[in-house]
Amino acid sequence: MNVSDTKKEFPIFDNKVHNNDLIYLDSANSSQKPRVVIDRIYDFYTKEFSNVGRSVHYLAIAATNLYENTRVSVQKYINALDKNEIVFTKGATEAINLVANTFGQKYLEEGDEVLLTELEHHSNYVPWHFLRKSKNIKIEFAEINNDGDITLDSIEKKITNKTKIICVTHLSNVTGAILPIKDIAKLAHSKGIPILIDGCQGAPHLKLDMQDLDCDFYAISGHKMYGPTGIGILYAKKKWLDELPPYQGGGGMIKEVNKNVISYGDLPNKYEAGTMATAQVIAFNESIKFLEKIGIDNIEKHEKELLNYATEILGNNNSINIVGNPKNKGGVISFTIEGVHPHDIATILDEDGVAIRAGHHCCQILHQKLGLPATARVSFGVYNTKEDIDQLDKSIEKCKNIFNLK
Amino acid sequence: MNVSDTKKEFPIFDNKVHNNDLIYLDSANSSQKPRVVIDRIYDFYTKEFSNVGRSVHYLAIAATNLYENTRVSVQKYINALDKNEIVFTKGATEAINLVANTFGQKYLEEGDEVLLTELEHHSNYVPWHFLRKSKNIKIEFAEINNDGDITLDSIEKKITNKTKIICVTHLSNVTGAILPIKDIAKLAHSKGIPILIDGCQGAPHLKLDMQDLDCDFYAISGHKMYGPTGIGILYAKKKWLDELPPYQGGGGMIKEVNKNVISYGDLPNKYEAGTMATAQVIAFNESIKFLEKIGIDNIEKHEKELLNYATEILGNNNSINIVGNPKNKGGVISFTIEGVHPHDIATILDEDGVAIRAGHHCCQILHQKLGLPATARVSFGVYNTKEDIDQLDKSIEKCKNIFNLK
Amino acid sequence: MNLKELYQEIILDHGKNPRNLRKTDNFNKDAKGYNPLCGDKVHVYLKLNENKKVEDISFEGSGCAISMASASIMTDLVRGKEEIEVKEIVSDFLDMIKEKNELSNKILKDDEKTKLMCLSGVKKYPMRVKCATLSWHTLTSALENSQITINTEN
Amino acid sequence: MNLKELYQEIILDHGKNPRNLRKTDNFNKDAKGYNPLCGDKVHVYLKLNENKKVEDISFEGSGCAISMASASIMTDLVRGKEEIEVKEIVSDFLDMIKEKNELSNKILKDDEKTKLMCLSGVKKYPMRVKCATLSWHTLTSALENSQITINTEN
Ligand SMILES: Cc1ncc(COP(=O)(O)O)c(C=O)c1O
Ligand SMILES: Cc1ncc(COP(=O)(O)O)c(C=O)c1O
Repeated sequence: MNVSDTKKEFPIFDNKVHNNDLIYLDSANSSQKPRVVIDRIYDFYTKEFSNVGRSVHYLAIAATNLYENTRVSVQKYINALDKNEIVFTKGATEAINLVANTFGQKYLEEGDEVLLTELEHHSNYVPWHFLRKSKNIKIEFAEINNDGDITLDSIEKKITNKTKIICVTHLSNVTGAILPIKDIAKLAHSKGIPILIDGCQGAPHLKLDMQDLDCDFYAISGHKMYGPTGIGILYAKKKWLDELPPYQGGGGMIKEVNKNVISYGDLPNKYEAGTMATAQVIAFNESIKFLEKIGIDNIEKHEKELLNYATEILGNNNSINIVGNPKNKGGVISFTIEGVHPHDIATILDEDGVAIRAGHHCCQILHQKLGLPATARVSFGVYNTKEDIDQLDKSIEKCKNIFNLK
Repeated sequence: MNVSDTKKEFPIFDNKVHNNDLIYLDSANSSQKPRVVIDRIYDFYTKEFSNVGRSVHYLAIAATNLYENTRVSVQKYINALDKNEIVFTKGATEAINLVANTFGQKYLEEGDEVLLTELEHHSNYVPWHFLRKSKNIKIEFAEINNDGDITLDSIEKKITNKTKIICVTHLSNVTGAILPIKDIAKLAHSKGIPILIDGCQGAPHLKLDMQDLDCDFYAISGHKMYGPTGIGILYAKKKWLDELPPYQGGGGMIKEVNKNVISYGDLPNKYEAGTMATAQVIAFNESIKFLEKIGIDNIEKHEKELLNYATEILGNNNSINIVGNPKNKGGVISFTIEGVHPHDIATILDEDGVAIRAGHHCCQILHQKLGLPATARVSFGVYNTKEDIDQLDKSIEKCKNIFNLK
Repeated sequence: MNLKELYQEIILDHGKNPRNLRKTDNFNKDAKGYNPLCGDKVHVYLKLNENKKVEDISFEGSGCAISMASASIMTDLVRGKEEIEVKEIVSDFLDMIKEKNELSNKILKDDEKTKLMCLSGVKKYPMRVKCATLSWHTLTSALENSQITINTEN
Repeated sequence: MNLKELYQEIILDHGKNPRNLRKTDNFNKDAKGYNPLCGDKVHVYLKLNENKKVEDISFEGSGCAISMASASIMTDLVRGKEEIEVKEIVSDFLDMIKEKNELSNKILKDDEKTKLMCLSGVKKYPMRVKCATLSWHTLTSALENSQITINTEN
């Protein structure tokens, strides 16, 4: 598949928005879905639907196999050692909550420290905050430099002998900064500290190799990765999944139950209580195949080109201030226009069919640090083209006109 | 819509299983999906997809409205006072975990008691067991009588001044027993104890009126209610949702975040952290409309007829032993055949396209009590017909033949 | 074109140079408003005299053109009014934004109403209604002296 | 018809009247097996003599026709064999159930192999393979004296 043709694979672009073509520049929020994924959901429900794992009839057996096939596909895609290192959740937020809750229960005590960064999304902060309240732990934040970057140094500075886990984003959903995960993992492990990666923005855009990154936990959102809503993935090294307690309790995650004691199932069941998002997990296999077909190298290259092109165009616009200038950057640009509030920008762009996001992007810590109550953000997916950015540029001009800016 | 025509609304029945028509008698496990629901998912992804609540562009606004529309539909369907009493979860299991976790955090202390029944599904036991381990609470079980029924009396007997919450199923997924929820709520409230209803089997088959039942919490599985997988509902009286702490932390559920403190959003956001199962919630609105179109009275009547017919046919079969004989019973029949293990029954029936379930149905406590390691179970949905039961009967005969039984 | 209706000159002017963006000395009523999704914030300060008349009103905060303009116009129009009149204006404005086509109060003069009607462009932008109403809800809360932070999310 | 292959007379016979369904006196090896999804349980008891020969083997448990027949046939066939031979039979059986068409060990006699091949009908029933293999995995575990309960879910 040629990456320049991918727009055709997404039925959403056959629709008009306010009578204009849809220019979707909000993929960091959620990506659009390729036809293969949508069709898979449709086919599963119309031809093959059953709950997994629990019944021995034909449909149930087929569904169970399909469900487990996705686990193997994900395992291979991210190069995990064992298929049981893949836990399905309802989203990345749940994946991080799962780790914070179970790791917190087992390993954190009063006075212990969890090290985050100022770039973290609320989903990689609030779950740790819960432990601050319940267990009296401390939360430290590695600080960004003037470029909106997190360096290895800024992490190292905040590590103490109380640091019990380090939790960082792979790719900032505001500045686009790509963090040196591999180095952070090395540093952390040299001090015996596990690391969790919030991979929401990394997974759809970067090559994922768990053996190379060597992180302990990696959280993924399906819906940002050309997959259905309601599915996420927690990758965790097997030793952690073996050692940590279960997160939610219910059907399917038990071994034996009686009135006094309960023993829990083996992996992968232990962390998958209740009926899971069967159809979504099964359809997510198509998302993985779709990404594999294009090839992550092609995706990285394509998005880098878009980033460079957009940076040049927006950079040439005097009224625009791009937020952050990280050394290693993914397909996300946040910006402000002097004299126009980001929400007004978003509304005006929307009238032309250009969908961007405005606000704090669930990163209030970062916005406080930058002294900005809100920013406007464009973010790329496989379906974006240079023409999309040309239209963005035109619509920004319109915006300046309306606000009487030069 | 005439209930006898509903099979046509379900595309799955256009398919063959082992060259036979599919006779789906496993709805207590998960129901099949009507075309309107499947189409809604398809249309949403192909024409309208966006994340909800976070962006101000056209698609995001539309998705947010659709998402909130489902909340209102559910509110009306179950007669809740306020739309913010409806919390979307990934399933009933998560809904119960949410209550156990947050209620446990806030109100349970060492020595306190949680009262369940012997009919409970693991999903309404394991989450409470977690509190037994972490908080040293006690779990009591109201006992079934000889008919496999839970009476008000058996509940009353186990209430002590340490009982802090009573958690019971609405309709047993094994014996089909319908519990006297309204009376249990009255009894519990007269002693100042809140009650949680596991409504997994109640919601798809019984009239739901939260004002009439007057329960504090009611948990629902979308996928058993002709809805997509990956969505569940927690109904909770507003005062509880206001008082209890949040469950998962992340984007969307906060008000203000800084490095030291975090304040949480108002309802309904407080309990909906991270990107929710947007498409599933939106499509679930069609499930509700589908149920409303048929009418719950017609559904109850239809399923009662099927139950009576099946009970008569199976009851006339000397080899069959029906499990339990509750006074008030829903469309679930569990049975054993002397000399044929339930798994063998299920395999043989499956060859004829008859899908049933065999095992402990996530109710090990009950099976231990009954002295049965496993049972075979048939359960009904709107699409079942008397012909389905005739085929069931034939296939059971075949099963007896294979095992050389009279 | 709807955008022209939304961003009328008067809105752009008030948005850019909001009137009464300061803190009233010796205010005796105040309240905070917040929109958690977009981060808009407003803090309204009131000084009611012994006759329950608005001696001064001001606000602090940050937000988009719509929310700043709305707060600016609002504070301009209610200064000097009696508390009971303020309440009527507020509820008339909110009704207009929600459903009605015009303002029906007998307190404001015609040119004042025209000014206020400039905000009616948001009716075509459901997500922006909150921007226009935040300061008004906050004013109500200040008058009621309620301690709750107004949250336009719900 | 596949069902006929699955439920051959010999399976039904062993399923209904399992041989060696008891507990060996003075056993010196044992292990438990469990299938959490269907509730099948088996407990295998072994008595190895000083020459590492199976002096006695028995089992307790409950389950479907396939799992009971499999345990019954297994215990019949390995009695009297050396430990090393038992291991070979087990792995040959498991290979056959998984992928191979026949048994290749040189330990069992032809009629014994025929008996064992009666279990090959499960190959067409993926969900039932676990029923056929549970007791065999449990036997391995008993020989290894591992303390882990065998769980055929994975
Ligand atoms: C009575 C009962 N409770 C709880 C559950 C769990 O529901 P879910 O698996 O959808 O979370 C089920 C379904 O398996 C059930 O039948
Ligand atoms: C960096 C980052 N982390 C976490 C999340 C939360 O992911 P989800 O909402 O899918 O649970 C997001 C997406 O909003 C994100 O961009």
